[in-house]
Amino acid sequence: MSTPTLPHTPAKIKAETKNFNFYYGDFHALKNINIQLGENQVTALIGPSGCGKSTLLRSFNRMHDLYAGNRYEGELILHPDDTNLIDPRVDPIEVRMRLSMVFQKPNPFPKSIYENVIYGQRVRGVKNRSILDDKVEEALTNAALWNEVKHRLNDMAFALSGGQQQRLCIARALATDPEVLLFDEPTSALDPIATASIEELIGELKEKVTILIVTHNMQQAARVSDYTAYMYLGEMVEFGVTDEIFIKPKDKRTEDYITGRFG
Amino acid sequence: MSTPTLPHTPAKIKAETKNFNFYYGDFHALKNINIQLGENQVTALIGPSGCGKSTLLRSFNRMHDLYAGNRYEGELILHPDDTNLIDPRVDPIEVRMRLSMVFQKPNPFPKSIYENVIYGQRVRGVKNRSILDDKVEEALTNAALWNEVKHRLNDMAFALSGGQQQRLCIARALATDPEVLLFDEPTSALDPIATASIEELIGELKEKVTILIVTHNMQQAARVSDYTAYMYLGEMVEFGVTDEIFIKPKDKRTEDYITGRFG
Amino acid sequence: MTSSIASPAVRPVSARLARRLDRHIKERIIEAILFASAAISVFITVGILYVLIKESFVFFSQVPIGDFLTDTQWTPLFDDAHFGIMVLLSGTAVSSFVALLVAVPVGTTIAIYLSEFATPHAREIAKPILEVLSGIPTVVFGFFALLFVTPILQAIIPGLPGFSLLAAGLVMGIMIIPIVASISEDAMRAVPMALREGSYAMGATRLQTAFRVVFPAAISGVGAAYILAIARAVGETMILAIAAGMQPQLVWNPMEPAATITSFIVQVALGDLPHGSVGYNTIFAAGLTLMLFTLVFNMLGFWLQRRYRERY
Amino acid sequence: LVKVDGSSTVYPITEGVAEEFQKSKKGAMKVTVGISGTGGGFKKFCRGETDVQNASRPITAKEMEDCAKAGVKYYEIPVAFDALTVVVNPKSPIKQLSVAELKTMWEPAAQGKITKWNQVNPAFPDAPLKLFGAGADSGTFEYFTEAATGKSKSSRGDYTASEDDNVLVQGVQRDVNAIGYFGYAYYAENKDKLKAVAIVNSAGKAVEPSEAAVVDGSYNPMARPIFIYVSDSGYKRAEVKDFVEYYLANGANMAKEVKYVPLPAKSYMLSADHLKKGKMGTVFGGKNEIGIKIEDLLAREAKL
Amino acid sequence: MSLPPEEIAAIRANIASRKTNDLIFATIGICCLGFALITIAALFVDMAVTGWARFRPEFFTEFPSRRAAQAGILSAWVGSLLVMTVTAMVAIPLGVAAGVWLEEYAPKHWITDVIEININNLAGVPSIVFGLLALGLFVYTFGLGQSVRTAGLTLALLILPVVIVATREAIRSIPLMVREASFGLGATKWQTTRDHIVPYSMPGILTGIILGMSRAIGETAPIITIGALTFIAFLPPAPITDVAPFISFEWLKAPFTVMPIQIFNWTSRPDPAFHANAAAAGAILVAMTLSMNALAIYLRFRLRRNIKW
Ligand SMILES: Nc1ncnc2c1ncn2[C@@H]1O[C@H](COP(=O)(O)OP(=O)(O)OP(=O)(O)O)[C@@H](O)[C@H]1O
Ligand SMILES: Nc1ncnc2c1ncn2[C@@H]1O[C@H](COP(=O)(O)OP(=O)(O)OP(=O)(O)O)[C@@H](O)[C@H]1O
Ligand SMILES: [Mg+2]
Ligand SMILES: [Mg+2]
Repeated sequence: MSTPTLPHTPAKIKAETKNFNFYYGDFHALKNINIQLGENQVTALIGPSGCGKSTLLRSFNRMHDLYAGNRYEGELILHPDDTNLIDPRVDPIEVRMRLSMVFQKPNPFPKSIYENVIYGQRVRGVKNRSILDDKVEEALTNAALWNEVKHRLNDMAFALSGGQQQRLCIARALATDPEVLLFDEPTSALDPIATASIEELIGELKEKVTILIVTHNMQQAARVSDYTAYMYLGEMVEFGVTDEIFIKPKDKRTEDYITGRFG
Repeated sequence: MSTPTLPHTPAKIKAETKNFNFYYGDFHALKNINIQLGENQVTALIGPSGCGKSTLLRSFNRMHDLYAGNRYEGELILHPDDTNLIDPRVDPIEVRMRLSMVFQKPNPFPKSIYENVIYGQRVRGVKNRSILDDKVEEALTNAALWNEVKHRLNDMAFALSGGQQQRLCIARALATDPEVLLFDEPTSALDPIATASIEELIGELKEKVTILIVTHNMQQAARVSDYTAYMYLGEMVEFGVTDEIFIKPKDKRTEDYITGRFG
Repeated sequence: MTSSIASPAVRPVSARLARRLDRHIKERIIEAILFASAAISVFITVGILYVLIKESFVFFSQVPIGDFLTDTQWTPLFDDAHFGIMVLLSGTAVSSFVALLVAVPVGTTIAIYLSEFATPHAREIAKPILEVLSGIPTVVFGFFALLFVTPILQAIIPGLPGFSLLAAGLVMGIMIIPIVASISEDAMRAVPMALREGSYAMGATRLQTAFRVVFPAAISGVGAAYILAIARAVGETMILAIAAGMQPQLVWNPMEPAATITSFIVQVALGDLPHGSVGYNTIFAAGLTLMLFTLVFNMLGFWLQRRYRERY
Repeated sequence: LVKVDGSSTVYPITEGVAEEFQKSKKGAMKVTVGISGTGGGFKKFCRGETDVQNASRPITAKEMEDCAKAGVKYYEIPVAFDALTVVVNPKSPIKQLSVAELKTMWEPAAQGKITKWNQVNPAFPDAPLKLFGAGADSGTFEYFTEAATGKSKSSRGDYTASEDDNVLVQGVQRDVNAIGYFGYAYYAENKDKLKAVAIVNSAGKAVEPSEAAVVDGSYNPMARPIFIYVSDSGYKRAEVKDFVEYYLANGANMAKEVKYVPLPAKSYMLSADHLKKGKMGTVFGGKNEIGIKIEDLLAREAKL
Repeated sequence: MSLPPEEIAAIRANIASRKTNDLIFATIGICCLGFALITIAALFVDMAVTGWARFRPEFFTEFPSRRAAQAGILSAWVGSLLVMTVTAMVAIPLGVAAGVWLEEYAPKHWITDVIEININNLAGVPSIVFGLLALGLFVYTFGLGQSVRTAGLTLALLILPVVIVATREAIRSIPLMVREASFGLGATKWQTTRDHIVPYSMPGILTGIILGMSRAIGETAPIITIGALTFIAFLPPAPITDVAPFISFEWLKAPFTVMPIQIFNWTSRPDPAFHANAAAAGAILVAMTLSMNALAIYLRFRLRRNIKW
């Protein structure tokens, strides 16, 4: 809960969906979603298990394209280009280069720390060692990991602790200079201390990028986000400033969920 | 919260542990547990993930015997036999016939509904068709499933919905005429409506059997149980009448957990 | 299986809960039968080793092991007998090498294609068909090599003799493509989706994801596939017996005909050597050599496969 | 059940006889015919495992000893003549070879050394020499080595050896520089693919293999009689007796059919007579003889 | 923080070039796959064309003969059938029992490790070595002779690892939950195995058995090693007789021939007419293995669909 007085909807929008629908084959997983991600703000997605949080998040970088039978409908617009990201003419690879994702379980590649961070540059064909070195330092610094690993950049990433691995994955995402960072329950596999450090990091990162985060933990949503969306059974039940959602939710279902009456 | 005035400990004890310890190999998972299950009452086990709830529940029907390296210590007494269930002279098979278990995810056998319900009788060697037929009707009726499936007893159990499958598993457990029913998060895989029907069913079942239920959902514990035990890191932190535990927990850790301050 | 420890205060056990002896005994008998079935596999191995070692022992009491390992001629059944196993090993090595030269690149490419590029539907269809390829009787492959592939090769390579390690090795390679493809594909598919998603999320293409992330992550499984393929090539018999020429000479040139360990054994078996002659013992000595080689490869493959199983 | 095993050279005749025999008995009597090579077959025969032995050479002293040890007594019945044929690729310039040249090519000392045609005879082309021959367990191999190099089983080892003569046909057919040897029948079936080499006989004349040359004895030393051996204990069984009698009655036709040279009718009668009179044993005394003629053979058979 | 157009253009060019590589690789992949598939087709078509004239009903009902046109595969296919019967009767119970023991009963113990490593090893032992085992042990030590039972046993040992591995994989796919549910109702270990583990893993086990059998039916080398290259123009004694006890096991001791041996025999004849026979028999043998494989694939699809965990 950063600034005390936020407008009801974000002032400057970085990305938004308009009547967005998503289908896993025949299963209608997202129904008419409308959400706005404020630039340099943190937006949290909450809701009971299976409500479609991950599905929505993954739509933003076209992760669903990897699997057959998935279908998008409606608009998912990135600003300032004003491009509909799910337009078939848009290359998903380009989308993923601009909207980076951090997953629930840390998933470093079985490579060295250095190679992990630099992967996004490597696939772009960057070979210049000094550029890469700079990128690694920058990304690891921004991910608050530089000091811990700077002397062991050639160690395998698996040698790091869970929390460090997750920060490594964040560094990996940052090293591609994304405009939006997507987090899918980034701390659910971590212990409380690692969780705290990631939450703190998110607070710092929003200075540079726009963040969308899925979380199961309402306390976490309350702590890190500016705006919160509550989803239920594939619908967006309520979207608004985090403080308001948590203090005086408008919808009965949101209230039930937040007060723990169900779920 | 059924009866308004329950004694601090159950009046008539069906089963209890005395200084019960359990080890997964070297890992000391349960530490000096003392708990009493009141006859025809529902006892709930709550606590954060990994605290040992399932481990304790599964000790009651010697499920741990199935895996090598597990070790019980102390006493786990079933009344009125007054027998220590973990005594090596006790046959775990007899134990499991008297203390039946319902699992977290519905796990019917890939057989017909009829064969599922009757399996406990089959392993006892019961072959008489009319006895079996009666048992099926009785168990399914008690599990509130008879009306829904009576015309399709020969259908595969997988054809049922999740909630029906879970009730089928309850019927299957009931068909062995158990004295104690052990539930391990029986509704966590179900939707709210199915959950409500199972909770209602538990309320009815306790007329006939003693029930021990593990749940993650504190509201559920509050709704269905007479006594509640709060566990933390393998210890039993607090045990008492459900109302008291939820309204004025004695232990700080219990209070933190119940008020959602952690977990 | 029982792991409980009695409580200090010994409580009587009620009759309804006491251990039932009849049940216990019945279970034990069944367990013993099942165990015996599993243990039979060990007896098979012991039997194989016993037979091979026993006959080889007789063989080595007549042929110095030094000659066996260093002689460069293999004429065990002739008047002037030589027993240089190197001759047969060279044939085996060259033909296996040719086979792997075909099977490894083609098989790996197919594996990567099926695991990372093909639609699930195409994979479901292609994989079983491929597996059928490895199920075709090798005697059929042998004649395919001799009557179909060799003439084609001779048209391409003018000096190629009618029997050659090349033709046999090529067909053998085709035969083991499915082994390489199928096991490598399994290994690559065992790589968790999370790693792939991580790569795609960085903007990688399929090929980049396949080569930079999936293949390295699956490397030990892929290695196991290669090693199983080697073991299979080394042990293959009929194709070589039919198409490679059975000419025991020390060669390193695949364009020559040559005998391998396996083809020597069938050749002799075809003539049905009398029990108890040196010739008879020879095939067991050759068999023992073969067995030792495959044992080493199998162990290596097994170890690799286990390693990748443990990883995820 | 009549169990026959042994030489692949004799196999085609015996197989044909067995087939007709079983047909004539309407399946009441059964015959199996294996191909173990003459040497392999004799081992079994002398252990009493088989009733009839196909042999493309006479029984050896060692084998006689084995049989004696196991108490196996036997009748020796010549059934046909075979002409060992040396063949080359039809495109090859080679027309005739002397025994000495064959020896140069095939003797053990040649192994790894004689690798070109012109090493055998400077008149021959400067081309690699590709050898194809019988597997070491066959009577063909034993006979050929003895005929060519003077010592049974004495041969170089670096040639393509096969018990399966068809493999040899294939080999020679596909390679201009190849030379191989096998029974006449295989050549006869593949006349269009192979060229038979004339062999310079003891009289110094180059003779091509043919039925006539075999019968008149001019195709030497590469013509040889082939036999079946019948065990005495087997012969006491009705089905073996029937089979052998059938063999004697139809062997000549069958030999012709499968492109062997049948013996004169007199010879089959003589054998039948031996069987009737219980004349057992061999007329060769454990030695293989090279270049034996039909008349000589008959003369000896009569003496038994 | 939008990108300038020229930078976007650069990114697009970069993506395009990388995608070209994707396309090239996919093409190579399809070619490799096509190469393998075309080989099967070539092999099959080549044989079918060569042997075309021989596909007549009599081909199945005639014994082998020295006259190619009259020769048939009666004794060969009957022999294959009988040998396969022995193989199945030995390999299936042994293999399934061993697989069940390893998955359900085996304690964590060095003996278990030995057995497990050993089975993995056996799976890789060349078939010719099994032939040597059979020759040294069954034929000479046990005196079983060159009979149907020797061949059946040899092939059974050969495919035993296949059956065991298939059984284990099938059992492994059964969730722990099913076992716990069964034990939870008071079933004993054997009851759980008999009522659940074996029935639910049947599709996988069947698939493994069929694949193993399809391998065994084409095996040549071990059968040659035990010495079965023989002219056989009769059938083994029938298993059912008209005198009590009406069942006879004499056929187990009978000499035999099998399809691959018959093929091998025919191809080694001088007369090319026999090559047509060999091709025809080869095509039939391949068709047999193909249909067994197809059956296995069908079962895998079909039966597994019924049970979804
Ligand atoms: N690959 C898929 N195919 C079909 N349905 C899917 C697939 N993935 C998810 N679903 C379904 O879509 C719905 C939304 O799933 P999603 O993973 O987005 O939920 P979630 O809100 O992220 O839940 P959780 O909190 O458990 O992660 C669920 O009902 C789920 O069962
Ligand atoms: N088979 C096992 N071997 C070793 N340790 C185990 C095993 N099963 C559980 N544990 C450990 O024992 C502890 C208690 O586990 P248990 O499953 O009883 O927790 P729980 O309270 O039921 O948690 P949850 O709410 O997540 O189900 C945990 O630390 C767990 O890691
Ligand atoms: Mg999710
Ligand atoms: Mg639990």
